[in-house]
Amino acid sequence: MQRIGVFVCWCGSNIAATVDVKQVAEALGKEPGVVFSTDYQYMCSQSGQEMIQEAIREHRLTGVVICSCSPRMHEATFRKTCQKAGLNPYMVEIANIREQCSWIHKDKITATEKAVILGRAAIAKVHLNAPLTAGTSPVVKRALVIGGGIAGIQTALDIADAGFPVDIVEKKPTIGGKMTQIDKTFPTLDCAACILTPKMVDAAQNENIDIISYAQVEKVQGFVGNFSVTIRKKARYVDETKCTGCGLCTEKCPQKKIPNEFNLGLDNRRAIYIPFAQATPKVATIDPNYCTMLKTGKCGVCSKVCTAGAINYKQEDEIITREYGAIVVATGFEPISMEPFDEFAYSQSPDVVTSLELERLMNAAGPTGGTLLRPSDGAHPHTLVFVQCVGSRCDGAQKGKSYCSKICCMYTAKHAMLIREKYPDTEVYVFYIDVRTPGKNFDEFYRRAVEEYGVHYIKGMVGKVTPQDGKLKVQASDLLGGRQMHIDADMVVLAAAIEPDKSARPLATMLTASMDTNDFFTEAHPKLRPVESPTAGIFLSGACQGPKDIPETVAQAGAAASKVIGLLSKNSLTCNPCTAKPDELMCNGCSSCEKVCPYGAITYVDKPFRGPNRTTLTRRVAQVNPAVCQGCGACTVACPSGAMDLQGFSNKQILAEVDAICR
Amino acid sequence: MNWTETIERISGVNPRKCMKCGKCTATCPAYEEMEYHPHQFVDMLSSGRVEELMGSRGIYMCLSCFACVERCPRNVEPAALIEAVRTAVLRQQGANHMKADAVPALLEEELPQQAITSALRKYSKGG
Amino acid sequence: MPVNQEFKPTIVAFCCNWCSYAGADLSGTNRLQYPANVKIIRIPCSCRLNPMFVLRAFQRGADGVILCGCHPGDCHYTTGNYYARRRMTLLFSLLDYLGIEKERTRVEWVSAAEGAKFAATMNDFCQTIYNLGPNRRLEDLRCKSE
Amino acid sequence: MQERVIEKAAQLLESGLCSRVLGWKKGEFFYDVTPGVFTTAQEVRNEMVFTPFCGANLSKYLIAESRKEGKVAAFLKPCDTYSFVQLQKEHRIRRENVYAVGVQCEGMCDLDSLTALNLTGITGAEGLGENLKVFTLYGEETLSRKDALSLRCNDCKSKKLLDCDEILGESGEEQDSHRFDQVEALEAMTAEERFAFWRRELSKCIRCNACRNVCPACSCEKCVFDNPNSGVENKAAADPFEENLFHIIRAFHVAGRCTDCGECTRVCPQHIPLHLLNRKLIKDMNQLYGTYQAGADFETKPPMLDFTQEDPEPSIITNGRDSG
Repeated sequence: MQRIGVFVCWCGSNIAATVDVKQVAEALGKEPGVVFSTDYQYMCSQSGQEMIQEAIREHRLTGVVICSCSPRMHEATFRKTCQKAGLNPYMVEIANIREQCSWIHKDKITATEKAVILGRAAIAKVHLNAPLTAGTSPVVKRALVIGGGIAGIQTALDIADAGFPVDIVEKKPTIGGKMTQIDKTFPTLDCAACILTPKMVDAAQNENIDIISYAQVEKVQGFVGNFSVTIRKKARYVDETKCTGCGLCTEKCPQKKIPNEFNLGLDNRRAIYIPFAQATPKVATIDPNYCTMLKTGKCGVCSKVCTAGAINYKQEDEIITREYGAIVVATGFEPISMEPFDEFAYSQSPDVVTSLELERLMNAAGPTGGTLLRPSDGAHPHTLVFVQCVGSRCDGAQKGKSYCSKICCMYTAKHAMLIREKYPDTEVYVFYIDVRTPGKNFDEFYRRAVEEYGVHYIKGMVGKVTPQDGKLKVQASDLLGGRQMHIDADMVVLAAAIEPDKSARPLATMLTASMDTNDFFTEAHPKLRPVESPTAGIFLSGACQGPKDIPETVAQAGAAASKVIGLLSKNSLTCNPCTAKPDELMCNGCSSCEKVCPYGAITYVDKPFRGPNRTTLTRRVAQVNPAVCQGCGACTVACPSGAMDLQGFSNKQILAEVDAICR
Repeated sequence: MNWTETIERISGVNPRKCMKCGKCTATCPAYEEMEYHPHQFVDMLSSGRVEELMGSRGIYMCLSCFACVERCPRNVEPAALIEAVRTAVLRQQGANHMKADAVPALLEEELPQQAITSALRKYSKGG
Repeated sequence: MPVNQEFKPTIVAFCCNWCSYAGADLSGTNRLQYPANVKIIRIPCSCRLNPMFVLRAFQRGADGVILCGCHPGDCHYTTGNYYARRRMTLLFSLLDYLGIEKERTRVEWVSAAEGAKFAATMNDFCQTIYNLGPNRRLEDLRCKSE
Repeated sequence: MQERVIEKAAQLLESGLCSRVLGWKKGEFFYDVTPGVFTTAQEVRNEMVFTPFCGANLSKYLIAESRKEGKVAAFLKPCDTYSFVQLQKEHRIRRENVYAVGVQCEGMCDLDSLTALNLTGITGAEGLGENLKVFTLYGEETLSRKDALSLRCNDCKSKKLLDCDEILGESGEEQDSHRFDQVEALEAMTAEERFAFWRRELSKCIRCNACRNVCPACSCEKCVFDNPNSGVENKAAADPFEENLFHIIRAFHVAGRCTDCGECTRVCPQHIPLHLLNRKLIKDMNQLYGTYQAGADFETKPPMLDFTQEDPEPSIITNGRDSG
């Protein structure tokens, strides 16, 4: 018979306020098998844990039930406590009488009654617990970073520094991400390319880093320490080893009129292109949708011109499958589409641009060679209107996002300052709801824009923009001035909200990492574990987890890298002992379980069994590999004879809990 | 008579959702004729200054073009609010904004018939 | 929800450890109230719920059983909730076929971030069960017909 | 056809190809044909029969027989071959130890179908090609076999003989049977009516386990109801609910594996229409997850061990759908 100890926690007043802890302890004390029952203010405190260890030794307890907060909080703590006192850690059960009882009921009697029932269920379960020992599984000493923006590069560099090999998979032909499209960065105004390209070159030359560009992740199998990832490297029709990046082909290609994604369609590129000068890897890529050679088989100018003979029209997509110990998601963000916001006439006039398009217009490598010119007539703009929070802080139901995109106030102040400094004769208006510049040296930066460069910050919103005879008639409200303003602007810049990269959704399903309603990756804990996903072995770096600027991204990239290094430095991981276990005597060998196992942890073997009157029968029976099994339990229900059972959550245990609850 | 509560009930508008961005006032074509502007309707409702709003002449200048409803990022619907204020005013005894005998003076040849009927609907109880 | 004295429904909620149990905790942290008749059993994944457990709950006098799991596509074990979805659909269809009120059983996908949805679901489900009244049918499916 | 079957069995035994033959043996009554294993040609000639009352599905016995030494010949009707394939799909039968002989079937009769034609004092019956000669105390009666077919043979789903080493007669085709009519009739009833129907039927159950013992899909080494640490072990029902638990759990365990051979209803001494439970699940699975016939082939995954991302939500049941 089990000797069970029950410990009811007050959790200060969190539980004790609405649950009569004394009565619970006393009621559970009378349950069969319970030899010790007490209550204490803070079971998870040092003295609380010592009390448990003391009770285990004194009363020779074989099972412990702790009525306290959610097991997701302190299950690990209490298991370690009991382990130190010599009790198998899996002989501990926790009744959640805080989040699922005291906090959600006001009436003390019902709450106490429920707490007793939950306690009884835990006792019923612990009666049937079996001591389990966690097995170990090897760790593959290689990391995978999905996404080659600043977040991905920084994470990869930090991991590589620690001596671990890491692969970067980047969807575009070159790494660098959004930062390569940015002109200057806040708050220091140093040029984005100047601080990014050295890191890109570092990543390219680092012998621990393998950049797989123009590729996407197709399939992810396995679990922490043992991921097997299938990557599709899209055909570039250019041999990376031969191409020197001279760019001759990109000048000779007859297909000229293709909108250049790198400059957001503001200028054109050829069918064979190198996105920008510092592209890494500096290799040309042929766009199959526009290349006449690939579509009709007539042309081939680039292969004639290419001195290195790198062009290969027959190149196929390449499938790479590799083993990884950890995966970091760094898929980054995209500005949202401005189509639904027709009041700003974004699709009616080329002079209404998003901030990212403005970055290209001001960038030396941009379509206008660095001088700010109006996309419509190429003239120099004299009045600019910046509109803040376009699509951010909305109702989120119909159009726009409910959250604040965090980076727009800073980059708009940056744009306003740069324009006023370079073209002092221009008037710059910024319509804002409230300016949010909370970072280090951020508010001083914003004040410089107002005080030193005379940018007109107006608290109010632009209601309507109507393009009329070459000018943009802006109608806006000035709430502090109590007037409606009508401005004839040359250009209107919309600070568009940002959302996660669209390719993140399928990736989340592959990685079983969950996403919130805005498609940002959900972190394991918003405050305590922001760079890990709830799925062990999957880490989050950069804007894929939420809107953030470059300083925060780099900080988070470093944090994610340190978590990965922490994981990869281990030779083996203790794996979850609550795995499936077949009862060979009852197993039919019908392989129903194997068909539902997501991890392929079940194999079959013919084993001899004692048959009737001393004959031996060989029968096909299932076998579970505890290192691969993750304990989901799908097989236990698929198995008709109930031969397959899950340790820690066995059929009998759950039935006992059901009985205790419905008694 | 607690007007704030009745107007909230009639209009179904929750003034607390307003983040004071001023986009409704920005798009309001009848801005010049009003002494209180759409973002102020919402603010006055939430700070209990409804009687002041009901007394103002500007509430009849609203063209109910619903641009403010269309553009409000928080779906606060100021137009529905001002409609409720007008209804509240009309519900009082003898508070019709447009009296029947005042109509002939306003008539003009090219004024479409529909304008008169819709004005009567908007400005008097009988409509 | 007016729970009068005589009829106190017993409702068993099977919650998957990764999503809906975390959702339940979140509704607790936000102090979102739902009736005390709901008692939660933690299972590793919604695919762990064996129809036997649902029938055992009814047999022992439960008035309603609800399974909460991760949204399809979100499952920590990739495919767990897809199997649970099929199994529960068939179980509910069979129970309905036997004439047992189909509102007594329900499946709800609740993610770890949806504390409010969890509380709302529990309130709604309790109200439905409360309106249905005690679970007579499953009890005496065996005794002689009139 | 009986002569051909007996000849074939004797020939298989004498040629030494098989050491045993699994077939139908004369039972005590004409309508009570029991499965039997014959080891000598002489036994076959005396006791083996193939009358219109050979309803028994022999594939379940092959689980044990195929594990023994030597080869066993088995005579299988079309519906039996579906169970035969399904059991192989679950690695329960060692195909190399079995020599399967498919037998064309005109549909079997049983005592109930005869008494339903209000024939009384029946002493014997004999199949004569298309029709059936029935000997009663009050003289002989000849009628067409079609009218006397047992319930499940009326809505026979397929005359196809699958995976046979040899076929006596021809292998027929699948037939679109209206086997779901009764299920649809039940579904059309209100919940109260359905409840009353099943309460009346299931209250007759005496837990003799005949349905479990005969069902080819219900062939676990140790059934969950016999296994003391399964948590649901029960021999006789302790409380009213456990009766239905047994039938619901059984229906669930065979879901996706039941080939709808109708044996459970044939052997039920209390004549409970148990097949209606299994057919309901088959109908649902076909409707929700695409038509699937258990045992029709070796590759397709059974619906309960498969999924698609677009499966309907369980609320399709609870919020009601046209249950037709």
